[in-house]
Amino acid sequence: MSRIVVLEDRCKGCLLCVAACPAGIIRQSGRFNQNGYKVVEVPDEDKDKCTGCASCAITCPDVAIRVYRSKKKEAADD
Amino acid sequence: MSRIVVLEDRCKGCLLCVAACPAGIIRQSGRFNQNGYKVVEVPDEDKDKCTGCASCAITCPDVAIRVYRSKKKEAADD
Amino acid sequence: MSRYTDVIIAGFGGQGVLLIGNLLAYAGMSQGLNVTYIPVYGVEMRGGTANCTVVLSEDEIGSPIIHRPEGLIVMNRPSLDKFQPRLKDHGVQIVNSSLIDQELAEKDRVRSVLVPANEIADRIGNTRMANMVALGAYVKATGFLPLEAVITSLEKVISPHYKKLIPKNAEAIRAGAECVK
Amino acid sequence: MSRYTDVIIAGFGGQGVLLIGNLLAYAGMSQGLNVTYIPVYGVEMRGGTANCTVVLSEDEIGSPIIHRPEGLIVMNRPSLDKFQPRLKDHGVQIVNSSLIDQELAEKDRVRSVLVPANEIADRIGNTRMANMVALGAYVKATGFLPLEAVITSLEKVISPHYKKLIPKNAEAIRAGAECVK
Amino acid sequence: MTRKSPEKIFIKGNEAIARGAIAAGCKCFFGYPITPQNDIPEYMSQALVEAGGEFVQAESEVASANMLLGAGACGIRAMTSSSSPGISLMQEAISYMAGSEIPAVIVNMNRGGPGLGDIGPSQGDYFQSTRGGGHGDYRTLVLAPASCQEAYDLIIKAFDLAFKYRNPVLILGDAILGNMKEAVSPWKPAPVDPAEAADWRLEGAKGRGPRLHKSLYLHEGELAGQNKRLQEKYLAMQAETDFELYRTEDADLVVCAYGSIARIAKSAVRKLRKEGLKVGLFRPVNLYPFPSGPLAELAGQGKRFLTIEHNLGQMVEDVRLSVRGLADSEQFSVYPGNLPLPDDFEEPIKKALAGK
Amino acid sequence: MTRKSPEKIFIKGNEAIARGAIAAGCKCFFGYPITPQNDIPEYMSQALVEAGGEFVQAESEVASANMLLGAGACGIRAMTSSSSPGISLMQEAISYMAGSEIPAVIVNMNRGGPGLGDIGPSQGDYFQSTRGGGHGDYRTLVLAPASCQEAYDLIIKAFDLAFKYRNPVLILGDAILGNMKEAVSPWKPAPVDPAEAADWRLEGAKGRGPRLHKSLYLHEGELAGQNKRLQEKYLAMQAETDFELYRTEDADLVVCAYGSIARIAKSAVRKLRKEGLKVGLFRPVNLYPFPSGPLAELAGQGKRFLTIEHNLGQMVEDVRLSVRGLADSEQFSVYPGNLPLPDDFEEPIKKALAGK
Amino acid sequence: MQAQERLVFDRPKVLADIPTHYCPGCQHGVAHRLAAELIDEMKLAEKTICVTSIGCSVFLYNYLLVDSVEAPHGRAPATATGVKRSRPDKFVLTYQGDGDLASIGMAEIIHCANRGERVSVIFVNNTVYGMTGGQMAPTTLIGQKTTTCPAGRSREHEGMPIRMAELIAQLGGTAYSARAALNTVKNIRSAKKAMKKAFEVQTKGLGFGFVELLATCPTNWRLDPVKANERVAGEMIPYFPLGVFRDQTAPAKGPAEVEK
Amino acid sequence: MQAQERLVFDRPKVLADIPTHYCPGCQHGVAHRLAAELIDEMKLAEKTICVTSIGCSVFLYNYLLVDSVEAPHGRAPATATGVKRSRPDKFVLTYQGDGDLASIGMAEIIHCANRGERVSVIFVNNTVYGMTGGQMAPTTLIGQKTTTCPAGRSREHEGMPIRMAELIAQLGGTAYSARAALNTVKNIRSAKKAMKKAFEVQTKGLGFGFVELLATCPTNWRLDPVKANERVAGEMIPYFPLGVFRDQTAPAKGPAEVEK
Ligand SMILES: Cc1ncc(C[n+]2csc(CCOP(=O)(O)OP(=O)(O)O)c2C)c(N)n1
Ligand SMILES: Cc1ncc(C[n+]2csc(CCOP(=O)(O)OP(=O)(O)O)c2C)c(N)n1
Ligand code: SF4
Ligand code: SF4
Ligand code: SF4
Ligand code: SF4
Ligand code: SF4
Ligand code: SF4
Ligand SMILES: [Mg+2]
Ligand SMILES: [Mg+2]
Repeated sequence: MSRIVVLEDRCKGCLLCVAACPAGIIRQSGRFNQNGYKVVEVPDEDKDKCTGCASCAITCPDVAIRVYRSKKKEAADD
Repeated sequence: MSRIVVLEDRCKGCLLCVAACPAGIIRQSGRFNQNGYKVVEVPDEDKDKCTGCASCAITCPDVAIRVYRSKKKEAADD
Repeated sequence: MSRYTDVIIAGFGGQGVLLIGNLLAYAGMSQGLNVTYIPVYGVEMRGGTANCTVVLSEDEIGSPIIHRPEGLIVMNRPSLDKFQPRLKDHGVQIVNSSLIDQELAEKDRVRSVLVPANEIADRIGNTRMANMVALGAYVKATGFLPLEAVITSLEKVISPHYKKLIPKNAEAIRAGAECVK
Repeated sequence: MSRYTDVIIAGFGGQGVLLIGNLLAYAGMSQGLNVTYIPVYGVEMRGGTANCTVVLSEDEIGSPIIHRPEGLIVMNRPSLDKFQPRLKDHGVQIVNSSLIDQELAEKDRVRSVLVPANEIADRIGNTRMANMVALGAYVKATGFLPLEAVITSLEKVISPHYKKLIPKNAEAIRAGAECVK
Repeated sequence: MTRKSPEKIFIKGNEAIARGAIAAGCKCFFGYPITPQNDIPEYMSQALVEAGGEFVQAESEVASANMLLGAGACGIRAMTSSSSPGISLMQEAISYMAGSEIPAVIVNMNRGGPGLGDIGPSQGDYFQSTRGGGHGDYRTLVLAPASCQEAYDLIIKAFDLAFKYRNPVLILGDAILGNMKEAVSPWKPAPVDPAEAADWRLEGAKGRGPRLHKSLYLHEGELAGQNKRLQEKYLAMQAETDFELYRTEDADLVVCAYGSIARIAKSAVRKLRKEGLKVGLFRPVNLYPFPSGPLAELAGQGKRFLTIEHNLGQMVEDVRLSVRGLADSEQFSVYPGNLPLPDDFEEPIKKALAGK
Repeated sequence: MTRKSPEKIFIKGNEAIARGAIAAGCKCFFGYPITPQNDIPEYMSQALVEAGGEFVQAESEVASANMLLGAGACGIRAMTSSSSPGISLMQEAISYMAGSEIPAVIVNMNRGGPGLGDIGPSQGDYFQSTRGGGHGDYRTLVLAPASCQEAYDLIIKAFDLAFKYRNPVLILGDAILGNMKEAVSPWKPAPVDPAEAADWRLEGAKGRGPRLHKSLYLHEGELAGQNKRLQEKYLAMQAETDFELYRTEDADLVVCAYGSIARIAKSAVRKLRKEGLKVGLFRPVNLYPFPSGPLAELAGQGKRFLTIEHNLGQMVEDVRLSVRGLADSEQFSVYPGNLPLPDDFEEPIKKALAGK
Repeated sequence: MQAQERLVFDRPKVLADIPTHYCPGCQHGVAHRLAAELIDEMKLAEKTICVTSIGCSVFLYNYLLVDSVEAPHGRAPATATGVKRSRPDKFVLTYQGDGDLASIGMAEIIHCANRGERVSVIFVNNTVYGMTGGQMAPTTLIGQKTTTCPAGRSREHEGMPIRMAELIAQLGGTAYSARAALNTVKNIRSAKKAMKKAFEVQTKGLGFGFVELLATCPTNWRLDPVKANERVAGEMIPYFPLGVFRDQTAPAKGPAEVEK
Repeated sequence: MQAQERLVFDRPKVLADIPTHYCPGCQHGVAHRLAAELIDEMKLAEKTICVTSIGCSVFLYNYLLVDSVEAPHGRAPATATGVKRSRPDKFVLTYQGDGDLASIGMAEIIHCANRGERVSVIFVNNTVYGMTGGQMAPTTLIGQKTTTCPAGRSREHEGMPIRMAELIAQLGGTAYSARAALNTVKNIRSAKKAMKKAFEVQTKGLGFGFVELLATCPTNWRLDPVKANERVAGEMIPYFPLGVFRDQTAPAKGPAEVEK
């Protein structure tokens, strides 16, 4: 299973990743970070829909997303 | 009969008119002007060969040539 | 002695601190005072905090920049941290207790007026008017200017386009003033 | 008193006045003198006249620019017109009588040496060496430097490429010197 | 000139300059963005165009200044504004304008330097402004407003002086003046005389010989002649010196400061006066020509001097030169990058008063 | 340093500068044509390239100066040369170099101004050179050779100073110096230490953290700190003042002049000495830092001063500031556009000697 | 499971692990990251000298962990020339905004390209002066309102937006010139490829490399970042076609051959 | 006979009847005369404001009897913008050399053209800095020796000569851009036609007009004037093709459609 990690202190809540995710699983959370930005998250219920495509991370101007891809998925990919 | 007048005090002896005259009738004279340039001339024997085409004058960077065209010639031209 | 006061107004970029600075300045002018207003911004204008300084004086004003002000309106925590230590002894500060832990406000050296500006503004129906609430409190607490001077100056800072919001803003100012005992 | 002289050398652009200025300077250096050489040109560098000033001195040289020189080499009429009035009383001028009407050269105030430089150069076989003829005359007339110093300096100013012309130039210098009685 | 209409408006120094320029009949603005003066072009891009003028955002400050030269040659009231690095880029063109006697108004909202520096206030460009940062001996008139009203008044004066002397005029402000709001009375000067510059402006050689504005002088003695004429003009400009005195009559020590710093110094002087110290303030409004005469007069009365500047010490040279033979001046610097505060000035004033 | 090899060559001041630069280890030349210094780039385009260096004809003087900034940031000995209008265009970049402490050598063969002026000699750029024509408080070292040999010597010194202080150094000459030929001993200084600038030059962050050269300082107090550091550096530079005295010991009047004009003044002084007049000459070799101390010393001995310049009066301010409290200086100007001649100086010297 | 996963996207090594000063959604961040990824991948970090310019991205030097020098506004190409000519063995990068490169710095970029300086230029076109608060840029689109063309840019008064990638492609020394955009994942991938080419023409000594990146400035466009991104597709790309306009390493391609 | 002849070629009225300072054979003289003829023919003398530039032609103002202002080196297009914006009713002409326009003045000419300033620019390309004594220009041909590229210009080190007429033609505000030559009678006639168009796009308010004129500098080329002229045909025209590169008054033509 693939997944993303949102580095919350880096997120500026721009929502570009939300628009970019082909799975449509990223959303704005209710949480503010220390800089006053509302950070994004993948809700638990959607976690398994992440394909590890990294579209979100590629789009993020603040390198606030780390993407982990499951080995299985990878093999399939290549 | 057409003819040119070389304004000798303006001529710088560059010889561009010599190269430009289709009739080949302009040549360097032996005369120096007050600025030390050898001026050009149309020798008497060639005077009647001038067509009044103004090629020399058009080429001259120093506006040192005046061209007169015979009326007859003009009529023929137009 | 001639009348003089100065105040620093500080908060987040979006909290409208520059607007109430302007409003206070106009109110001062309407009372025949000399006034200066100066905003401070960084190059890192991108978000962050904003603040401005207003000086009101019967005399010609020297410096428009004040390091140790007599008054303070702080709308958020970073502003409190930065400016509270610079407030003059016995100075007055309006602390937006909606966003600032009231424990942090000094009690003895200065007079701190705690105003839950966001809550009050919310109650009036527009949380963005927290700035007006705070200004109302400041004007009342200092008593330097009549509240009405501020209210009648609203038309100077609110563009004709938003004219219909003036009464609500006035209400917010009055509500702020009422907090101050 | 320590040895000093200065000279202005002037003529048409193509007459090689800068070259003999340089040559004279080298000759001076070879005699252990301090030397300055400065050319003067207009923006209207296009044709026109050229001149240079050479100062030769045992002492350190102050100004390299001389308004009233002790010596003059004038290769054409405009140069005579311009510089002759500036020549110091009792100064020496070499006048290229090939191109300048000898009547124009002052006779009493200064010493004018008339040298038909172009004719002499022509005779030697190269009219472009008129400059060398004039310089030879100047050196002889002033006696400030030995003629040989000038001749041995020729190699400094004539590029190796034209080395074979050195003897002819030397001949021209000598011929110029011989004109001076 | 009808001065001081009663209706006051509350505006930034930058806006005061823009409005004052339009009131003064400015017809063209050429400029390039730079903090802390962006309000000026931004205001002009709307209001000047509405007033029938031309606003051009130039490709650079080099271009701005050369556009100004073109408009000035046509006898049109035109201006540019910028801040320190941008003004440096204009030096060649300013030298050309001075050399070819073309009027122009140039506003410099001085920021911290050298190099990119910061965007805060500074007086680091005093030398550049008063000595001519460009090549050659030219001078520009330099006016240094200390309030928004004065910014408005002086830009109007700047246009008049520029045309009176056919010379560039500099307004030297800083980030404080540009960003501060104060009440300003936007009085309207008399409209520009349509015949202004009629005897020299370029407009096509109709019914007269061609006119030429240039700074190249190659014939013998020609450039020297032009320099002599220019020097005479600079001497004539001495008539324009303007300055403010504050409590100098009985002062032992006169603080010399200009622009925003003078205001802050005034606060300090006022405070120290309350403490009973005999201090006063001398504020040059013109930085060039510098009001040397009045300063020398104060020096003649036996006063001592302290120059306070927001730089490493520049105007102090003019103060010292003015009072030389009679007195000298101490010097106190606020480093550009630090904000000047009245409290900071008290110590040095007291020290200078005590005769160090 | 092995100085003064015996073999002398007879070259122009321009060529002396070019040769001296190569001897000093200059590796890059960036420049744009302008009279009267074209011999320098022309010589460099051949000789520097043959010596393995880089010659770039830049698109403008703005570009030249910014190329210089790039090369200097890499710790490479690099230079540009130009004349007055071109130097005006470099002011922004020079301010950046000073602010980011990047070494560079800049030659200005001063011509007549303002504007296009002429191509003859002038000293009209004294203020620009010594006060910083750019924005901010920076200073450049300024060296003013008076002979071809000194041109050669001082360009070598200029490179050393530029790297010693990490600061731009200006060579200020004029059309006389550039075009005049004299005998020059082309001595070779010791080769440049390969470790020069090793602790700060940019060369890729290998085995160390990244390095940065900048002049933007936005954090509170940061720019002030940088200005303070720079000021300390300028103070340290005072150690470099260099000057020449000629027959000042028993002089009543000291003529102050620099560069070519100093030579011409020297001729006049020498002549007047022969007439028995007690005059001497003070010639600053460094224009910044200006040798104030030695001048003040002369003033302390009761001497009087006359400053002779080929401009409308610029260095005279430094002379007056140097001797203030002790003496003053008269001033005599040759207008740029006129050629200075020793005869012209005699009258003013006599007048000043007579105490006018 | 942890053992079965691999970190496939993380911060490039040469990109400092600190927050940036950019506004939310500002794509300078994306451009920085792409540059950093390439520097890592091409192992250039230890030989890179970066020339920063004046604009919002002036602080690039705080983010990219390489040797850097700050050039005056518009002059980065000249400064880069000075760097490269004095250290031809180094990898020299400039990063410029549209005000910086296409307005005040026009002469410098054209001549740098024309001389064929072996440097790589990243040009971020956001149609506006970001740092100074949203004034008109040479790339501002017709009709676009800015603080200095409050009525919208007009062809009549301000002229047409300048297409830099095409202009640069015309110059003799240019080995590579392309335009890409940062608005979609696909375009970001193309942008990286283009940047790589622009880097390679330098490392291979072929000449000058240039990439124009269409980017957003949500703050000065007064749009939220997602809307701003939509504007790139809807308004910018139609005027500024994506594509490779010169490629000395390959036969020339027209616009539209790089995917839109 | 006298009665039967007519003066068909004489000095244009607006051209001062004084000798010029140009070297023998220098074609600045021809360019001046053509400009003067057009000013006469189009009756523009009384409304012309000429902006001269710094180069051998700086003294144009002594020859052309119109109001003039001298712009700093390279900045004539900016100065002309200032003139035209303040006096839109006037006819504004600039005259620039290749060092002036294509080197130091590159930013100004590009932006002036791009803004579509209603001014006409005569650009005299003689592949060299004439006034300062023959240094390399941006238009110096490959292999050409000058005093600052003594070994001959090389693509590697100095880059390719810049083709300005083509570059200017790309810009949005340009209404007319062409290149002509002054080496033959035929070409001089074409040059005049091109200049006329460049004047007309201004008088008609269409936009920016630009004509590049290939000209000789016998002095700095170290050729006699006739040989210099041959070089124009033999070396310059092959690299700098004659033609109209943009014409808003007519459908676009490629190079070679104006006779070589
Ligand atoms: C000589 C000079 N002029 C003007 C400025 C002010 N300035 C700073 S950044 C900038 C423009 C930035 O716009 P751009 O290059 O498009 O970069 P962005 O911020 O949009 O990324 C300007 C004009 C300056 N620093 N120096
Ligand atoms: C700022 C500045 N830099 C340099 C110069 C010196 N300069 C005068 S004319 C000229 C170049 C002339 O060449 P070009 O424009 O090709 O005209 P040409 O003489 O060939 O007709 C230069 C570099 C100057 N006057 N001003
Ligand atoms: S990796 Fe792909 S699927 Fe997963 S959250 Fe990011 S964009 Fe969505
Ligand atoms: S793109 Fe990055 S910064 Fe923007 S919301 Fe997503 S994680 Fe946050
Ligand atoms: S008019 Fe024609 S034919 Fe007559 S001389 Fe001139 S070129 Fe020759
Ligand atoms: S072209 Fe003119 S200047 Fe040249 S030789 Fe003929 S007449 Fe004389
Ligand atoms: S102003 Fe624009 S370019 Fe600058 S950081 Fe913000 S969004 Fe980015
Ligand atoms: S140098 Fe060249 S361009 Fe200048 S006048 Fe002579 S031939 Fe003409
Ligand atoms: Mg931008
Ligand atoms: Mg040319």
